[in-house]
Amino acid sequence: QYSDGKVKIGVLTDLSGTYSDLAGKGTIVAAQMAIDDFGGKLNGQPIELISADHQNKADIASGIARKWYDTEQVDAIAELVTTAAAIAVREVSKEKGKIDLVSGAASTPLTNDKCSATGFHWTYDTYALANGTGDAVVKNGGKTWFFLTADYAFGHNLQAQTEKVVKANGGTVKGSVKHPFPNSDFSSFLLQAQSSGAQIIGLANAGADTINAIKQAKEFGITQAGQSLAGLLVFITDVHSLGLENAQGMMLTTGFYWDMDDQTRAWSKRWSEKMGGGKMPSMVHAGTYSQVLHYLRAAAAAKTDEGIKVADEMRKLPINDFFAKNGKIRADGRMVHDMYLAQVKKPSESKGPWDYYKIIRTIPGDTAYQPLSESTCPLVKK
Amino acid sequence: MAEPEILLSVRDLHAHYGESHVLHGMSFDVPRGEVVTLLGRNGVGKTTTMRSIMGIVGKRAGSVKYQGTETIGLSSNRIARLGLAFCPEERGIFSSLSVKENMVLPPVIKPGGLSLDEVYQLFPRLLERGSSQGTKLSGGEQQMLAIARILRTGADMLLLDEPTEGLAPVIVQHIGDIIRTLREKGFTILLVEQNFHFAATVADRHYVVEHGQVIDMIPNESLAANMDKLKSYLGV
Amino acid sequence: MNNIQVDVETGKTPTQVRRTRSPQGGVRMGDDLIVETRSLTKEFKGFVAVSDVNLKVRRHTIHALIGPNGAGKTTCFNLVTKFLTPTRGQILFNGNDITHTQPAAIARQGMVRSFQISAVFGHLTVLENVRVALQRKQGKSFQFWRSGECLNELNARAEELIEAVGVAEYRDTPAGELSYGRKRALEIATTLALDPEMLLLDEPMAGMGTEDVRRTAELIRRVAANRTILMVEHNLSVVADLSDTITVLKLGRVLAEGSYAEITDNPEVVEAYMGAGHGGAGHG
Amino acid sequence: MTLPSSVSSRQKPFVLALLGLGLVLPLAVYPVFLMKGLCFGLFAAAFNLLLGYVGLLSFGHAMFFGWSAYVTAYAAKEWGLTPELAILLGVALATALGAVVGWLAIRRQGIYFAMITLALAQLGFFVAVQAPMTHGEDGIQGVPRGMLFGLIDLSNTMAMYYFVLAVFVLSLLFLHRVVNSPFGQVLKAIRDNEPRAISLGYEVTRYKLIAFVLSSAFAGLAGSLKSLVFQLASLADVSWHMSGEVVLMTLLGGVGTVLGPMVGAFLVVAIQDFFAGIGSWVIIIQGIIFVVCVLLFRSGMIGVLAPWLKRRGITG
Amino acid sequence: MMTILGIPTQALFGQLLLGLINGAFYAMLSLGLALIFGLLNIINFSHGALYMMGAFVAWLALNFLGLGYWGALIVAPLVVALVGIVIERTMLCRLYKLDHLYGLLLTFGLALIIEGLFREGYGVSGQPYSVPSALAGGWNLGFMFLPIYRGWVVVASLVLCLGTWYAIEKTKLGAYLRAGTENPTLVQAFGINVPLMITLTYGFGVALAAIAGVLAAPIYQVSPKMGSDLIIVVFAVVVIGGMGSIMGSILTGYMLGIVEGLTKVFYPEAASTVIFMVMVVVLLIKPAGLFGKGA
Ligand SMILES: Nc1ncnc2c1ncn2[C@@H]1O[C@H](COP(=O)(O)OP(=O)(O)OP(=O)(O)O)[C@@H](O)[C@H]1O
Ligand SMILES: Nc1ncnc2c1ncn2[C@@H]1O[C@H](COP(=O)(O)OP(=O)(O)OP(=O)(O)O)[C@@H](O)[C@H]1O
Ligand SMILES: CC(C)C[C@H](N)C(=O)O
Ligand SMILES: [Mg+2]
Ligand SMILES: [Mg+2]
Repeated sequence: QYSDGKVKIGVLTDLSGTYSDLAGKGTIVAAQMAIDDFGGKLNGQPIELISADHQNKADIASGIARKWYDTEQVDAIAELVTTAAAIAVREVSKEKGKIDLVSGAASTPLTNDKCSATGFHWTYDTYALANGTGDAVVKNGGKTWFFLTADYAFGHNLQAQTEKVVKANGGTVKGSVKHPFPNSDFSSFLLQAQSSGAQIIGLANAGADTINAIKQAKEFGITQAGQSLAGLLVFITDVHSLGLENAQGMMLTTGFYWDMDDQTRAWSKRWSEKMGGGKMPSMVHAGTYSQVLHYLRAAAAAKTDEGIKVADEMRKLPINDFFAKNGKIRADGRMVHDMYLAQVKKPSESKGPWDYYKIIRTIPGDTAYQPLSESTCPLVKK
Repeated sequence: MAEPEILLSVRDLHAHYGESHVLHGMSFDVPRGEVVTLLGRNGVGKTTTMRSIMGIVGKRAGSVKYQGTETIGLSSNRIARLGLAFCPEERGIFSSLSVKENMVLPPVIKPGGLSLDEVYQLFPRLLERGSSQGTKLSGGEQQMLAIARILRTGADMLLLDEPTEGLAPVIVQHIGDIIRTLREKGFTILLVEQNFHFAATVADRHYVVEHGQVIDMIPNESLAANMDKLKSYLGV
Repeated sequence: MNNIQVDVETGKTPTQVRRTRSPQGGVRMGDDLIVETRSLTKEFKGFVAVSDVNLKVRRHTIHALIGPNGAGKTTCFNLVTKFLTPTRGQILFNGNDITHTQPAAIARQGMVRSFQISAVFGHLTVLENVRVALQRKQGKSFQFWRSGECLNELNARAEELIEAVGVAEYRDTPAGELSYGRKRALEIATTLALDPEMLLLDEPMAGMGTEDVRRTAELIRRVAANRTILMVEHNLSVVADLSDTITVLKLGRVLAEGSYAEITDNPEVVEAYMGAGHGGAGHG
Repeated sequence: MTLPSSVSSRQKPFVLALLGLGLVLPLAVYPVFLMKGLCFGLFAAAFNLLLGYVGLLSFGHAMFFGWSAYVTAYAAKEWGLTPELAILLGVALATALGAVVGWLAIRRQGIYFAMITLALAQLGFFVAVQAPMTHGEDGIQGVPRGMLFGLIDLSNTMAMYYFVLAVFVLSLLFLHRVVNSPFGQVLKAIRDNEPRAISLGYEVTRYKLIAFVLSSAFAGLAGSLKSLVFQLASLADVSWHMSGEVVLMTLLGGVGTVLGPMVGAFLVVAIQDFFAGIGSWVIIIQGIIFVVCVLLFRSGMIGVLAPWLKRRGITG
Repeated sequence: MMTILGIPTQALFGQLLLGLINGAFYAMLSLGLALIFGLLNIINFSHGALYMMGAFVAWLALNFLGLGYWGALIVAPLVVALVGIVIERTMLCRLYKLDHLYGLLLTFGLALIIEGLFREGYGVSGQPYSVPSALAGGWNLGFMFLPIYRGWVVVASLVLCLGTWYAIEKTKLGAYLRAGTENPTLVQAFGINVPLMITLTYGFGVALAAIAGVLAAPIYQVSPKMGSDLIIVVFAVVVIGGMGSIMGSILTGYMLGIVEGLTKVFYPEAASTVIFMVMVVVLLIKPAGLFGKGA
């Protein structure tokens, strides 16, 4: 039974702010591709897409979500970069019994105390990042750490997760500094990191902040002097804007890389053509495609667009597409799939535009994500 | 004696402030080397006439010729460069400049003006207060400064709008002396005055203004004879 | 004003009172001082604008303050009304020391000033200008919850005042649109609305045409009936005509004091202020 | 800036028509949108009391709006207070903050006043970022609307709407009253010529302070309402962008008019709402609208409309 | 090792120096802003956007014209000044008689448009711009490693600021500018072409912003947001220095850079707020700012 004779998906993302490159318009394109690939119709009902800009603000996000549910007959909201916006939408979705599909936001509360029966977290999270990059770096010998942390929920969350991993692997944390968000001049913080003597400077921030920190570390000769940077959340768009010269050698954890196999290359090429401008998709773009496609499949199987029923169906169906191989959704809403530990190529290794990563290893989904046993989500029966 | 050269000739001058039509066809002449006054009650358009000559009124029409050059349509800086200098009724002292800076602000546009020393000789008080902020001067001192600063510029024609307002009698007399001195030096002066007793001591001729028009011209020598007429014009 | 008041003590109308003491400038008229300054001094960054001035203004007189430009007259005004803080010295009003009182409080004690540059409330109508002053005494000014209608009870008095200064026909015109002379008149009406004991007028005639000067002088004379006025004015005929006592300032100090006749006989004053051919009284 | 005479005092029928519109509009227009407009309209009206009638530009009004929103949200969510109590608490805080900020700022003028209010608001913002109770970026989410007076269930959108409308109308009437009260008359006088007002015996700082406190209290009321409508109080509410937005709304609508701020608020909210879907172009379009408004309608929308309304008032 | 409040003195020196470098940008930007406010009585909200435009012009020149850093240092200010002149001639010049709020609103709108267009065109992540080879590398000062480029920024900004200050305060031009602010009509009636002077001043003010943008390009990313992040801080600098005081805004720029730098050490979370704390304190004690006249 489909309400009002159609299925409607809303992509709510950052179209104008800091995250509009790594998410933004590209996620709308990705969602539209999913709808097209699904055939544009769901059991004879047309599938519609609408989108809006939440400017990374919780209040705007919640306002739009409410309006979509109330007046636009939207059945599911996808993407949701920025944790604050994602949580705001989750509150509304929960109240209205509708589905939210988080791709861009990173923080783990989305699948812990903020979890919901109709809410899903798709592409990556801070736990997986910490677990991937943190673990790899410590095992490569980076035992002592100093954190530059963006002073907001996501940064705190990412630092905390990474600290846990570092300590669990026998490393120590020599200190940390919380920098304002956003921030453009990192020289002072880098100097503090330098004088701490830590081997690794962990960047618990994202986007422009990470980019600037990395550039300036190079400028101040921090890396030459023997300390290494660990970007805990680095998107391919960040690497692109840093340039390989600045980014080479960096380890990072990602949920997707366009140049992994034929499927990923094929999809990415299609996406790139639709986007124009010779860009390649980030993991958030790919994740959005995957989540929308999975939602449609589940809605088709459930033969309804009623939130709870579709959500149940989504948990039942396995996910198998170019983005996630053997992905599955857990009780807490986490979509568990393989993550990849990658290293940024040297300029000499790169054969063309956007040829940026070497995949070092695959981190199997089961070990990449927070074990269900640690989840504080009330939906998880223990 | 030959007819004196007409330095400034105003013909059928109209001026507006927004919607309100203030000058309704002013016409008068200022011969070179004379001191000419505009007399009239409050609000008849004396100041507006001066502002129109300088080109700083919103809308003006008619003809104002200075040394034969038509100035309607010129911007005020161009008009000033022809050799006119204006001392406004509200004095226009700049608070962000010191007294000294106020003094030297108007650019010298031609040779022939007074030197700074000469100016200070006329107004010694301004030298004493030179470093003070312009608008911190007393009302009367500001008036002196406003007159003093345009004497340096070399303009041949000075437009003085109520230069004696708010001045002590002794200074008023002093200003009278200065105007006479300037006249001797060859300056041409257009003067607006409320105090026609004062005007009588300095001027060559008087134009009486009413309702934005010149309604009469009284040469100074026949002022005494025309006193009753003048008093009735001015409502005294 | 129509209701000329009768001096309680003498039973004479104020004009009569003034007559009786005017000829000698009333210097002997005793010690009923309304304002007194003691060694009043004001320095601006090392420049002494007012220096050691002892001013004594007697009740129910018109006291003029004259002097060359920059002598410190306006500064004295500002000090007495506390718009400036004196560097040294003391100010007494009705025997109370007001050296440390706030300007608004001084106004409430009955000493109100006008400004050298005309001061009206440009966006308020003529009637409202006067009502704002009346309202202060009415005591409702903090009542933000009351309707403005309650101010209408002041209209009658306000109309009386604007009638008295001759601007009644502009009752509902915004004050900003009045001509200069009428603004000054309105300012006086507003000041009178406070029914002050003491009025300070800074160059009330400045910039007025001859006809307005005469009208305003008349007005000042009328309102002086049962008040004290301290006035700065350069128009000597007005000063001669109106004032009981004149204080001449020069370079911040008192140069001379006395009646008009006494002042004009003082060669120092003539030299510093009136100038050689002081036909001053003839002006206007 | 000029003070166009108030439109509504002479035009009761017009105001009644507007009120009628307010009553039936939610049947046609999405009520949450209307509520947002009303909340911001109230915010702008409160701000306008200060800018339009005292001539003080506060660049920190988000502080009152935002902190009141936080307190209301916290009280409703964590302590389970009824909405009216939660709002009261928020407004009380805004009033107190207003008294403190006003006391510090009121002696400054022009740009300095604007900047000191901005600076104090930034300190308020800093506290909001750091304090645990505000939950940083996430804000206080999922605020229950609760039962008004224990009787009316505000989670019903229509109930909420009429509640907001009632508060809005009463507040606007009150603000209108303030402007036209004896107190308002003194404010106008102070604005025109402060030294003269002092010389008449008015303690101008006291009047300004009262106006400031009133303004912050109503800004707070608007914030409290907003936090209940959207069930969310967040950093956006206390940031300088919000302070800037209210300036925009007021200027766009028309400073010193009763209806202007409301019109401006609805305009801005509608632009944001209408163009939200087109991404970064929304910002460009917003920019173009500001530029056009400044160049074409300097006195604000109402300033342009007022003569037209007046004409209608005369003919009809 | 000596320490102050638990921080080694050596490290503290480093932080002071870094603060000074940031201050160099504040000084350049607030100087232009103060100049424009001083003369046009307009609070130029688009100053940040034009700073960003300066950086972008440099980047575009490099990528599309092959014009390097040094060329950009000349071309970018010219281009931006031209844009500024067009803005002034077509829009701002209609606002001078109005309250300066309208100027604020208009330039705010322009800032949104300019920023939005660059974001549409080039995304938000920012574009890389490398340090010119002549200025690459750094000096080891013992207590810190100082990139040569940052040293150059400080020197360049000092020269620009002092030069501008001299031109404005010590020459006749400055007196015209200040007088023109107060009473343009009268100054024009003295024979000075005030509209031209105003236009050129606006052009010069935004050209300063553009130079700052080019100087910033190799340090920060060239990104559309780089200006709006900075603008409020720069306002604060101008106000703390005292509106209209050229020297005030220059000195305050450097000083606040240092204060901010120290805050980053002792209480990093407050680094972006400390300027407002300073502003509150300064305005309460000195109502017209540190170097402001009057009051
Ligand atoms: N800026 C203005 N806007 C509108 N009307 C004005 C303006 N300035 C002057 N007026 C009007 O124009 C008329 C002429 O004014 P003007 O100043 O020329 O008179 P005036 O003869 O110089 O008077 P006064 O002796 O008082 O100086 C007056 O009625 C005045 O009200
Ligand atoms: N705020 C101030 N700062 C510095 N100097 C000042 C200040 N106010 C006044 N002065 C100086 O003090 C002196 C006295 O000024 P005041 O205004 O009292 O003169 P006045 O007697 O009223 O003159 P006038 O008749 O010209 O109005 C003047 O020389 C003036 O320059
Ligand atoms: C880095 C971003 C894509 C994620 C965002 N900062 C968050 O809060 O989750
Ligand atoms: Mg005049
Ligand atoms: Mg004086």
